[in-house]
Amino acid sequence: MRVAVQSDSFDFASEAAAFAQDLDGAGAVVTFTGIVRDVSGGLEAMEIEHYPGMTQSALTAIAEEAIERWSLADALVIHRHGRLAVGEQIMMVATAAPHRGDAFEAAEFLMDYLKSRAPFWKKEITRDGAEWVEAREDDETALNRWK
Amino acid sequence: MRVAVQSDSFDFASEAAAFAQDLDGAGAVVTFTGIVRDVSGGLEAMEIEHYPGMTQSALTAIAEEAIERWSLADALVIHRHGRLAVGEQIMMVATAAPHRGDAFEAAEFLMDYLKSRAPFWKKEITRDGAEWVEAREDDETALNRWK
Amino acid sequence: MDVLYFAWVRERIGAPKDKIETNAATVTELVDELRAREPRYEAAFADLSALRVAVDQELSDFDAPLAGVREVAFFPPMTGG
Amino acid sequence: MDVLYFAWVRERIGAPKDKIETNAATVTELVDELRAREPRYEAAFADLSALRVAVDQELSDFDAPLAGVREVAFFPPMTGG
Repeated sequence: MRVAVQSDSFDFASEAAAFAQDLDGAGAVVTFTGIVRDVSGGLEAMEIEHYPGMTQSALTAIAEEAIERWSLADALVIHRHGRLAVGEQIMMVATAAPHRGDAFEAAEFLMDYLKSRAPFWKKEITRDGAEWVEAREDDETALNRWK
Repeated sequence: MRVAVQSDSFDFASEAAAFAQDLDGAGAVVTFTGIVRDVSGGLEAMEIEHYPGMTQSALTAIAEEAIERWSLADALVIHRHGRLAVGEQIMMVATAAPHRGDAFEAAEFLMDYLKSRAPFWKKEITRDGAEWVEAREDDETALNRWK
Repeated sequence: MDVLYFAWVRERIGAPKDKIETNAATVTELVDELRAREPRYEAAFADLSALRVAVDQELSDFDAPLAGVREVAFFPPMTGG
Repeated sequence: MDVLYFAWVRERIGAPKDKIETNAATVTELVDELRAREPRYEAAFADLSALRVAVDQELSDFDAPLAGVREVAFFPPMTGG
């Protein structure tokens, strides 16, 4: 398992390739990558604040829960903080399991938890100013699936 | 959209990196990779037969359906045939969408279709002989989700 | 008409392909003609529920008509992915 | 006790952190004390339903006890991923 919280960018391709090594019989690997996108047309950057004392342990707990619940061969979580330009990668998760259903479910579980339970806050910087991204009702509801 | 049917191996990392270029605002990228695994302990290789005249068009039709149904920014399908050793990559799919739910669903849809509707047949080569892999009831049932 | 066989259907018949002159109106009628040829065909087509068919490279049904068709393929359920 | 603020809670209060001597028994009591300090705290804690709390770096509830606690953090619902 690898959990990284960092301001530096990461290379999705090499992270994914490293993850796919030594999976010990896992036949299915799922990855998810989140990229800063300019939905409304005026986004200049995304600023991501986090809670340094809590972030690493919260992500580790989530990854460990996923590994146990879906008997994963491995899991990876990388999440950036700081200022990110449009098109930059925000975060990625990867899961490896014997069967595809487990790998997919575990990746969706990780994402649902990262969205609403990991201590990150996004702020959109536009030409007209800056605004905190509001939590989505959908993202909160998504967690019910895993109870 | 890219659909490739080939006996050559592919480099997941560079395929994923190329896919993640120019996604035109898509914020969510999901990949799935299938790897030959030795479940019972005696597997020497997997031989994958396909139907050359049909494979490319069947995969293209499946990818186009996914793109339309989930408004994907892009989709990628690579599937190998021929003799593959344990640990080798069999296939991959990638999907890109504005929201993570669509990217995940579209990738699962592609996988469910590849498992049961794309003209590939797997044969397991063991020390004791060779045996065609039987289709799984589960895989057939999985398709009901998309009707 | 080209008739193609894949996976264990190909192995039981012992050939990947036959060129066939037929007046069969449907896939089922074609199967009946093939079965009557030789025991190896009879063995391959013994259990139709274990077989799938593609007509002109599209997945199809056993009652599909064959008028104008150039290629029919028989194979077990697919196991891709 | 360290009290930490993140995102717009931090911005409204105008500081990332306070060191506080308190006898508050629960998070709610701590919030009441903070609110009474200055209008900027009142503004930050006006709507508790819009806030989340972590006690010693674990997500918690507003009725959580504070005995032995070293760090409390207030912030809006998280928006990671």
